[in-house]
Amino acid sequence: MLTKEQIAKRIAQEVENGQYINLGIGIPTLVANYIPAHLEVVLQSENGLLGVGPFPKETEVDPDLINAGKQTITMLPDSAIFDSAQSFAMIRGGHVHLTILGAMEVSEKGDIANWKIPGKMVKGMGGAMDLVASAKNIIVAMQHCSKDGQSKLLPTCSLPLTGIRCVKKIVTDLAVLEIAPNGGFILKERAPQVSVAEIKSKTAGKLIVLGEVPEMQFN
Amino acid sequence: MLTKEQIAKRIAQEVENGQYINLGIGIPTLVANYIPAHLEVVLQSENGLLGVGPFPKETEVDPDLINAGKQTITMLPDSAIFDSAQSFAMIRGGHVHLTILGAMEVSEKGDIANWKIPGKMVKGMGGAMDLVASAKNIIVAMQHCSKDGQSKLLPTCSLPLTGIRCVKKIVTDLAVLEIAPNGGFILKERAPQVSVAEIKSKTAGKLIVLGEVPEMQFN
Amino acid sequence: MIDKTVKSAEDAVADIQDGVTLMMGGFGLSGIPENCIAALLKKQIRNLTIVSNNAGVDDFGIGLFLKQGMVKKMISSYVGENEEFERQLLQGELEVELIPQGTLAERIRAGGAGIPAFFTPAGVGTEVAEGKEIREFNGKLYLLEHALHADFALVKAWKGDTAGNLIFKGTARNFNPMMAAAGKITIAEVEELVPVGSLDPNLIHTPGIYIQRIFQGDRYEKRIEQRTVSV
Amino acid sequence: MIDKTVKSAEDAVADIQDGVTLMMGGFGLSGIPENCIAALLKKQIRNLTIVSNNAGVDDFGIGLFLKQGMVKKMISSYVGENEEFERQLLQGELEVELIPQGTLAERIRAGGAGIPAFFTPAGVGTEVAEGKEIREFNGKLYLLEHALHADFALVKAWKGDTAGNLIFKGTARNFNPMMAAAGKITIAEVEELVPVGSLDPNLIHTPGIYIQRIFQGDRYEKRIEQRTVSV
Repeated sequence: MLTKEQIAKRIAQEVENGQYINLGIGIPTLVANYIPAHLEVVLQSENGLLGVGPFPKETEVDPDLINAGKQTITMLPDSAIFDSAQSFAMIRGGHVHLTILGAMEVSEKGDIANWKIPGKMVKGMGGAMDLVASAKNIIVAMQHCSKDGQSKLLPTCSLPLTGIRCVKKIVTDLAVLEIAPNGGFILKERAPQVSVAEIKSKTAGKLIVLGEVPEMQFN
Repeated sequence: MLTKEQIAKRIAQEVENGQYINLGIGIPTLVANYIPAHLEVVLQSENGLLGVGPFPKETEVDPDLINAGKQTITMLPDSAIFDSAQSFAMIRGGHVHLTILGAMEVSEKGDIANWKIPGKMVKGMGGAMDLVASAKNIIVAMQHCSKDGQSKLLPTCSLPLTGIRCVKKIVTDLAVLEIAPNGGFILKERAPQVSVAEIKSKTAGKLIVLGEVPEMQFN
Repeated sequence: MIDKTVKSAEDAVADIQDGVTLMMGGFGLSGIPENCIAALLKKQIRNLTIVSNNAGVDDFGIGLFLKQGMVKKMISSYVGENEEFERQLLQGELEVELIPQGTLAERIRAGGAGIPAFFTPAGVGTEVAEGKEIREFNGKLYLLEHALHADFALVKAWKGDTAGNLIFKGTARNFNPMMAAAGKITIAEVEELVPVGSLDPNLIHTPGIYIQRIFQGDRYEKRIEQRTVSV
Repeated sequence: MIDKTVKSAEDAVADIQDGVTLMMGGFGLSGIPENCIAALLKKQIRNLTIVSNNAGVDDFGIGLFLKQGMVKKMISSYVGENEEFERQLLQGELEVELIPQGTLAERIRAGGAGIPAFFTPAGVGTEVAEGKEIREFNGKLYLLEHALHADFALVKAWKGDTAGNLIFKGTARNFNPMMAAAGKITIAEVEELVPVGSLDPNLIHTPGIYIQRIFQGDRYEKRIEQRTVSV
């Protein structure tokens, strides 16, 4: 089973040179730490910044410079600031190449639920619905099962949806999976020491296993 | 009969303190010269400038600073530059208080035609359709009759329309007229030495005369 | 030059009454109109409808309005930092309309720009789509969303001149420029009020045409929600 | 940092072929991509669809494309400064779609912003409305207008960095920022190409995300259409 850091590390392997990337809160934020140094990419924060730099030193903290998670951040030499309408024009217009975000549930059709638990959590969707409706490539980072052991990879989502037929790839603590064009989770890679049988038993939606499934590789 | 300068001078009396104003090409541009000095107003140029200043001195000419008529201009201390989408957001959103423009024809309903003569002139409407569809107050500056003596104040326009039911007031070389809510040109003022009878004879649309019609006053 | 200066936050908000719709700039606590908030708190008005991306925290920003029971309805995209908010909502004391952040931004922009409605893909297939017109363009589904307007917009900028031209700083810009254009009356508070001619016309973020009143705020606290530093 | 620099105008336009749709920034002759125009003239491509507010003058700007018979269709708001244009149009050699300037600007913005369609009041009751959906909002009529896209957008800025961040100067900004966002491939030519870090992130007009190629142009003529001076 992968740690959160390992999930982030595996997702970082999906990043391509020259990409503009939006990272959600939680595990996705950690991905920034593992992007190979030879790749030139730009991180977008939907509150109005391209070129998100590292967290500031104590002396550099600026309340006028935060990310979408409200954390203090820094800028980079190629940074640009803009307003919220411009930020989502960028996202909606398909200019952001890759969106990495967390999820509570993903369905075998690529539907995603990550914003609301009826009667329990009413925080709001923030920018998630815009992101999943518009990004060209959406990768979900999440635990394969909930804390009480229920699979989060389902035939259909039980929670209110964030978006439909939008997720392309899922990286969990157990596996890397892709959504098949006609539905189903194609098992692409196993976490080290995790068997196909275990992944199968923990995937409530349709799991598609095509030949030998390799173990994830970490350099 | 008024000269073009006098038409501009009479229209300048309509300007109120604090207004943002868009001036069309031709007579409307002249209005800027007659706005009383005690009024603080801001001129908008739809190619992307608020705070249009006077024409530059020969040494100040800047090809990157033109008005919507492509004339070289200057800025003022309160000027702001923006792009074309922002410029028409301003216009469409009703932030410009007053639009003054020329016309080939105006109908008694307040329709205006000023952009096209079929088979003859195909220059395009520029920003005129956006302006007349959105401005709160539209004043037309024009000659009462065409060069061949035909009235330009008509029951209905014969030329392709620029906008419908939008003109509020018309200042011609003969008269000041307002569009009545149910249609018709209400004669508000006569040019010096011009009779109501003459205006009536030169107005093809319905002319409404309510009591004594005063002469225009110029200070 | 038109001078839009008012003396104080109190003067700026003097005619804001019960039941109005307010837009308030800011993302989290960054770029919020602190001085206008303080002045409104003193007025103790009620039944406000507030359009703001977030709802502040329990003891700062719009959270202070919630605590005093001033708010009837919140129109926001994310309100997750506020326990009082959640309590009022679950008790039925507060109406809430949650809107995808990009849709919220674009609806506000549309309000200022005279666009009554537009199509956007955010929310298709979700509860956000309920009751909305859905249309296909080039094989993709979109929802029809309508413009948002407000009686007053309260925005915060870094620098502003007496004609109302504004420059924002960093990510404190966020929703402020769109809201400035969407308010019937827009009040700008700035950290530094400068004479006209001090700002480069080429570098102005919000042209003065959108601003009806401007004043220099004082004692900006600029509270940080997630102070995150690197070691 | 991502480096989007190309060596020359010729390199930048190398893959622009017959029959593509080009957006070209500029209002009149102000803010037009002079170097890209010159490079395309050398390529002698044909059947172009050009989205540009104006069509240049007979011997400068897009007028030069018209003279060489490179243009199949113009999508513009005002083309009144060009005799060759009028001749080609009246002879049926050229297709023209005339669009109200604000609608043109907003359709281009919509293209870059992922908004497939929106409602606008411009053109209601005129021939512009023919064949378009009309809808009433709050007692006023609006037309449904659709987004515009282009295979390539050619824009001109004052300064730009190697990451594609742009700053425009004066009213040469005009249509350039919206077009930058609406091109599948956007080529920016700048008067001064600077290293990243030279431009204030707070004051950038067009963020680099919209730009695929950038180069420093040379010998900008910046011809003036109406040199009007005060005495």
